[in-house]
Amino acid sequence: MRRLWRSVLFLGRDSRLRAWLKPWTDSLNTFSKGHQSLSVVLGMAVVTTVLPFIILFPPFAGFATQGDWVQGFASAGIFVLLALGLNVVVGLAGLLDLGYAAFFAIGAYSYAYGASPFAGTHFPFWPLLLVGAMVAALFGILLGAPTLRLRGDYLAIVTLGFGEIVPVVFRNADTYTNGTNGISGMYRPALPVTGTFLGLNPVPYYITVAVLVALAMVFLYRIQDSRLGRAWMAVREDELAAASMGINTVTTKLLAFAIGASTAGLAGVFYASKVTIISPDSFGFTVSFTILAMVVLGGMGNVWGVAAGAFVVYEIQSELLKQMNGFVEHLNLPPINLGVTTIDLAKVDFLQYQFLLYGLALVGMMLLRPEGLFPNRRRRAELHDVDDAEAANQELVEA
Amino acid sequence: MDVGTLTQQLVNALTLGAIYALIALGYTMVYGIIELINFAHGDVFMVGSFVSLWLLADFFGLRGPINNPAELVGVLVVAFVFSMVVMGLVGVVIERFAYRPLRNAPRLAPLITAIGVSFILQNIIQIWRGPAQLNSPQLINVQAGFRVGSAEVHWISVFVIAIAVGLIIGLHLFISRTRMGRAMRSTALDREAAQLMGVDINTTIAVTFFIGSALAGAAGVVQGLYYGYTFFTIGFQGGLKAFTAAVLGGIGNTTGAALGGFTIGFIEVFASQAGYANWSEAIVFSILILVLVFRPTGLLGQPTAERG
Amino acid sequence: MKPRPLAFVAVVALVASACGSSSSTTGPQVVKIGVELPLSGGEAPNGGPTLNGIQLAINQIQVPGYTVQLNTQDDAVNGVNNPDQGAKNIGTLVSDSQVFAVVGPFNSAVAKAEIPVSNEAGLIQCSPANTNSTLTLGDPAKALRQAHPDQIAYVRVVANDDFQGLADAIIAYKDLGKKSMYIVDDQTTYGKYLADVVQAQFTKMGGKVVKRDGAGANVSDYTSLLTAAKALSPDVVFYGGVTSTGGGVLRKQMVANGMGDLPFVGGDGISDGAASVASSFLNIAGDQGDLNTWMTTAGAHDIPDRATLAAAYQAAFGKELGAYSAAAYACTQVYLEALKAVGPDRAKVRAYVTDTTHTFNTVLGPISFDANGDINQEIISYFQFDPSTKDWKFVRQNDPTKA
Amino acid sequence: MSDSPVTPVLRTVGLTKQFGGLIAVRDVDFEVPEGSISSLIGPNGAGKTTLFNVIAGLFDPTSGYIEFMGRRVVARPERSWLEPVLWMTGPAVLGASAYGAAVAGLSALVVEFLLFAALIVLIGVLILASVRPTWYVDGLVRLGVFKSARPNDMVAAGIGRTFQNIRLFANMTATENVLVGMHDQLRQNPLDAVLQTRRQKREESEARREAARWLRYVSLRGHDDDLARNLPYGDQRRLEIARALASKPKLLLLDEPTAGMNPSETEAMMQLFARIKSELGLTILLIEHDMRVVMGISDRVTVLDHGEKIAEGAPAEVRADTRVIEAYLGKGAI
Repeated sequence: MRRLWRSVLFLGRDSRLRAWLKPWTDSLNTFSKGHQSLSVVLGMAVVTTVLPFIILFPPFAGFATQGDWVQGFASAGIFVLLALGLNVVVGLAGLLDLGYAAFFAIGAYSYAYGASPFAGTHFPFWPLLLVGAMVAALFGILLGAPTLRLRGDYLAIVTLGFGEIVPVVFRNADTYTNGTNGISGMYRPALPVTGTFLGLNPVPYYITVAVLVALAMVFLYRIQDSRLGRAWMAVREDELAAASMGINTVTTKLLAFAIGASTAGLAGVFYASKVTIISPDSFGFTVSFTILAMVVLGGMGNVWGVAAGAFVVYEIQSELLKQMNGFVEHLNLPPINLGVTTIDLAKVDFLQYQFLLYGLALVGMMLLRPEGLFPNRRRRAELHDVDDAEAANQELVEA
Repeated sequence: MDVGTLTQQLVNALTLGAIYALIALGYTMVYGIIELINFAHGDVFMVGSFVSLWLLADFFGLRGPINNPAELVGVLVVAFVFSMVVMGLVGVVIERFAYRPLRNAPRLAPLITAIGVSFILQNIIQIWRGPAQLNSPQLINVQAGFRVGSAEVHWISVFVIAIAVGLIIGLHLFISRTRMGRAMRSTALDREAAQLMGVDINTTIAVTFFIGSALAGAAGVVQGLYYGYTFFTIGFQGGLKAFTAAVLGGIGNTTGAALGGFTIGFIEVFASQAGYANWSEAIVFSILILVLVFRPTGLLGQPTAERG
Repeated sequence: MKPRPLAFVAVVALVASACGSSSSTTGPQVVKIGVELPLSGGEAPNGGPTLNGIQLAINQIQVPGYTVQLNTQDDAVNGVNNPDQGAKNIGTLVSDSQVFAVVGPFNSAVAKAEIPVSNEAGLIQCSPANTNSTLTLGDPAKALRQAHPDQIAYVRVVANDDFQGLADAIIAYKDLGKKSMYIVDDQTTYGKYLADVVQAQFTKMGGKVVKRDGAGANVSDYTSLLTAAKALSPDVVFYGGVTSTGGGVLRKQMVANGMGDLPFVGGDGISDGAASVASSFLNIAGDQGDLNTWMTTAGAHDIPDRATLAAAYQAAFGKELGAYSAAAYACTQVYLEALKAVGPDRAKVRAYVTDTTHTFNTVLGPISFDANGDINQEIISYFQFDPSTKDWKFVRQNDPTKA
Repeated sequence: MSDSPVTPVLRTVGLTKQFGGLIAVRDVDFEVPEGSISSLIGPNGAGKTTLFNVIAGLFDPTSGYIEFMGRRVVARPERSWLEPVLWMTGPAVLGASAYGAAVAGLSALVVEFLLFAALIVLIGVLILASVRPTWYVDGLVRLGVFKSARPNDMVAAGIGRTFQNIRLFANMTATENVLVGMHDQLRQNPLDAVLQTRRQKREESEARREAARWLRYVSLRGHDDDLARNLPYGDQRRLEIARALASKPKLLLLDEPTAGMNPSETEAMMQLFARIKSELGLTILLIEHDMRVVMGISDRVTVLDHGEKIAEGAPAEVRADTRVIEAYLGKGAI
């Protein structure tokens, strides 16, 4: 059964497809090993170019038009950024953060203060990206400094608390945040060539977010292979031994927090500039959870995996489940006769079952593939026992 | 604030705290034994309130207070037993299918299934009873009570506090006095060692889930009796607060969970009294963060010795 | 077992054929009205009846030469209305070339994300439910129309909260003659704004607000708030919010805490049917809580032919008319009239609808829109609970600024 | 001991460690002379590993202190509540004066300035508290907040260690394990990593070369890219030593380095220790049960029993000590 699912997900090591692709993947691997940043940029470029065309074909074309898809991809990019940032905290440093949306909110409000009629300011978008990231990082440090000494689960609840506090503050500090109304009419980004971005044309946003994601990925890959990245891994593996090897665990974790938060800040700024309205209700617990689910489903610790996980979950949530009704009607399936009752799928309102399907997807995914869709090799080794670990080792040697 | 209002608020705080404590116990028990933050627990409480709603309103056809004491006691006993057993079984089923297969997976995997289960439970209830608040029969007349000075204490409050305290004491006795309780404690301390000593781990964990979920079921009945309504989203916020209570008290510690529940009840009530109801979550969580920063194991938690 | 690639291919083929077969054009031209409402999760009771109103209108009214269909988009993500999703949905509707006008959104926060997009595209939106004043008035509204400041593309058929709040204050101060008020809002954009207006107007009239609390959807225990408020002895309570965030529960707990005798006033958020309707405000508040309650709705109750509309609605959907079904019906009527007059050209429809000189015949009566997109008949309807029918009883309707 | 021929690298003074009611280490004074191989022996439960952990900064001593290279080591909070209180006082004073200024009717500029200052001080102190530069720690020691060091401070001071039950980073490769050991030696910062500065690239490649050198030094060949968990037991021990050596310690703490090894492996290990001493000039302190190792390579032996030091001296002296024999074989043995 397990084997079957692995093949279905066509990512298992035993699939024939994989064997067939091996020569190509091998040479790709060698290339990416030597030119990591370049290969990330190239990879993102390929993905960014190909995505808008893939969706011209069925079954994707059945859901929505190309414009809608690209619009959705631009929003999905926000979540990819968020997942990449959370991956640093959860996947690399092994800290459970349940209030990650707070930093997203902080980034978004930073943009609102920098470029909205409410604040009466209009700074350009690009430097504000940096400002938002820095403000979020600062709050990450402020939260982390006193709390990172706590044991894992206590840290989780502290972050959860922080995630609840931030929207409450934004909601109630009316004078500064316009309260529940939120801040609207944010100015859109502008570039010398294209002029101000338009709400109707998702392409500039899409490209911008792709560039941001590519940058974030390059940076994260580089950090992962540095002193700090190794320290994160060591702290995750064995905090005590890590400390005994000279790693200041608190500073190391704090940096994970700060870098994770700054990525969320970046995403927040972009989000605010795209949606042009932010309100405290957009940054609740559900958002934190969704991002966490994206990271875990994608495969903690693996940059590409997490990005893919975020993308897939976002598309399921906001495209597939939403368009399910129309899609099933299109299929023209005959009613299913169960004897006692007949189920006509075309008449079922799938919107009603959205949560149920999402929940089942989460549970099923975890039961069948707890290491995520695209697991980090090390992480998979932790999960499966010796034989798999040896295989993983083998892969490492080959790579 | 006059003495009457103060007394009244104390009673309110105790009542609210009692409900939080009941839910918090389930969190803390499950965490104590398998170190899983069972995010679906809040929704078990929510489903419990719907199960008791079904029993009382649809099955018994009750609408309002019952005035005959004997009948009232009879119905209440049936309601509590039914809801607790049903929810206990639901808890066991959830454990069996969503958590047990992942017992050796990384810690985050069962957390995600917990979130998934939470979504599933909410959606099932939403499909079953619709996405709106529903009236729940208040069997005990909520206006009946007695006066303490200038304060009005309602019998329902006394009842809720008594139920919670009774169940907490019962649970405490169960854990400290019975064989199963000992098995639970030893499993919590060291699962492998317990297994070697002949403890059946699967049964022990299942029993833990049964008891924790049954307590949430009891809290669900209380929700209906005390507030007179239920809603498919109450599990989420109630669960969050209860979880906070469990951590505040020292997670894994049942007495601590009760203490944490009452503490949060007090904080919320007095935040409301002071006119900061809209800030109450921020206040609760700020206090939580401060407590954890200065006393990292919670109020009653034992510091865990690190093994070098 | 082995994976079955054939099944996958079959599905793909099926989809492909399904897509191919749907594009045949003969007979009347197919045009679409976009619908942008929250339809799933906890939002379903809001969006559902509104969508039904639109459906009913296009079923009943034929425009010669055109087949009018709907392109329906849901802006709820994880069961809660979501501005980002709303903006995306408007993008989707804009890119559907058959869509010539949009009915929606339902929530003001979503509207704030959508107005800039529809304004940019010149695609007209008509909201049957947005009452937040800042959507059409003042600097905040200007900020939403940055693309074409002089070409509004958003109108609404309900009066804004400034009018409704004034009407609620009038009920408390003038009708009931109460002087000290306790206000609870539900921490939503709608509830808080309405409560703010009531607080300001009540104070202006000479009343006193003794306490003001905010308690969101997550609050299920109002006991402590009520205990604190009781000590200040208010003589009227106003609730700014909707039933699902706690209106009925608040009233119910007022009864339990001995405050059931106080009159209770609310906005259109608690206008959701008779006591017999499950989950309505009156149902949750309970028999003793129903008494002494007053409520207002934005828009005229005495519409020319309410009974016929309600009957048709009942026949089509088996339910009572929703709070915004008639308004959604009216929005659709406006569009169908524009379609008949100028055809399905977006720019022409937009210009036709926003032309302040045009008057539209709708179920709400003859209406027109002012330069900001607000409806000309800013009528508020006043209701009071009627113990004999266990339902809201219509008292009167007027423009509260002129009353 | 005052009559040590060489200056001590490490000296504990009245060191006591208590866990609840159990006193694991009681009032131990001992010294490790520079350039020596010293052993710590004693029956099971004598408190050897506890003493190690206190020296390595894992536990605070209940009383007493440690001197390393003639300097008392401190960095861990003694009155942990005091540090946050200190964080808060500055901002609180500023905040209160801002409030006072507002009440006194001073200009809004003054009030805002004070509030802003309070915020900046708070942020500054929090950052200091998490980064903890030496001067901040020194200040805290003066105020009585801090006591002993954290493990990473001890590594920075020059103490490397291995663990009794191997604690490698199991899912990292051998090279990566050693690179983690070099953590304190590397000077790159995250910005270097992000921008891939020339410094970063040079340092990384040098570090990798050095890591390979350390692996070969402990005779681990051809396993550089193997995951630590997949190495054979003896190699894991060696890898742990390589990892400890990579931090360039002056004193190396080895906790039962030959446990579970056969005689020939043990022999190889002993040779390694001798090389470390002679070639690298390190001082070694080891816990050992195998008396052949202890007697074969130690310059000095300290015996613990029930947390107390019962004998100390050259191997031969200790072997003859009656209390030691008693401790090992029981009272009746004499």
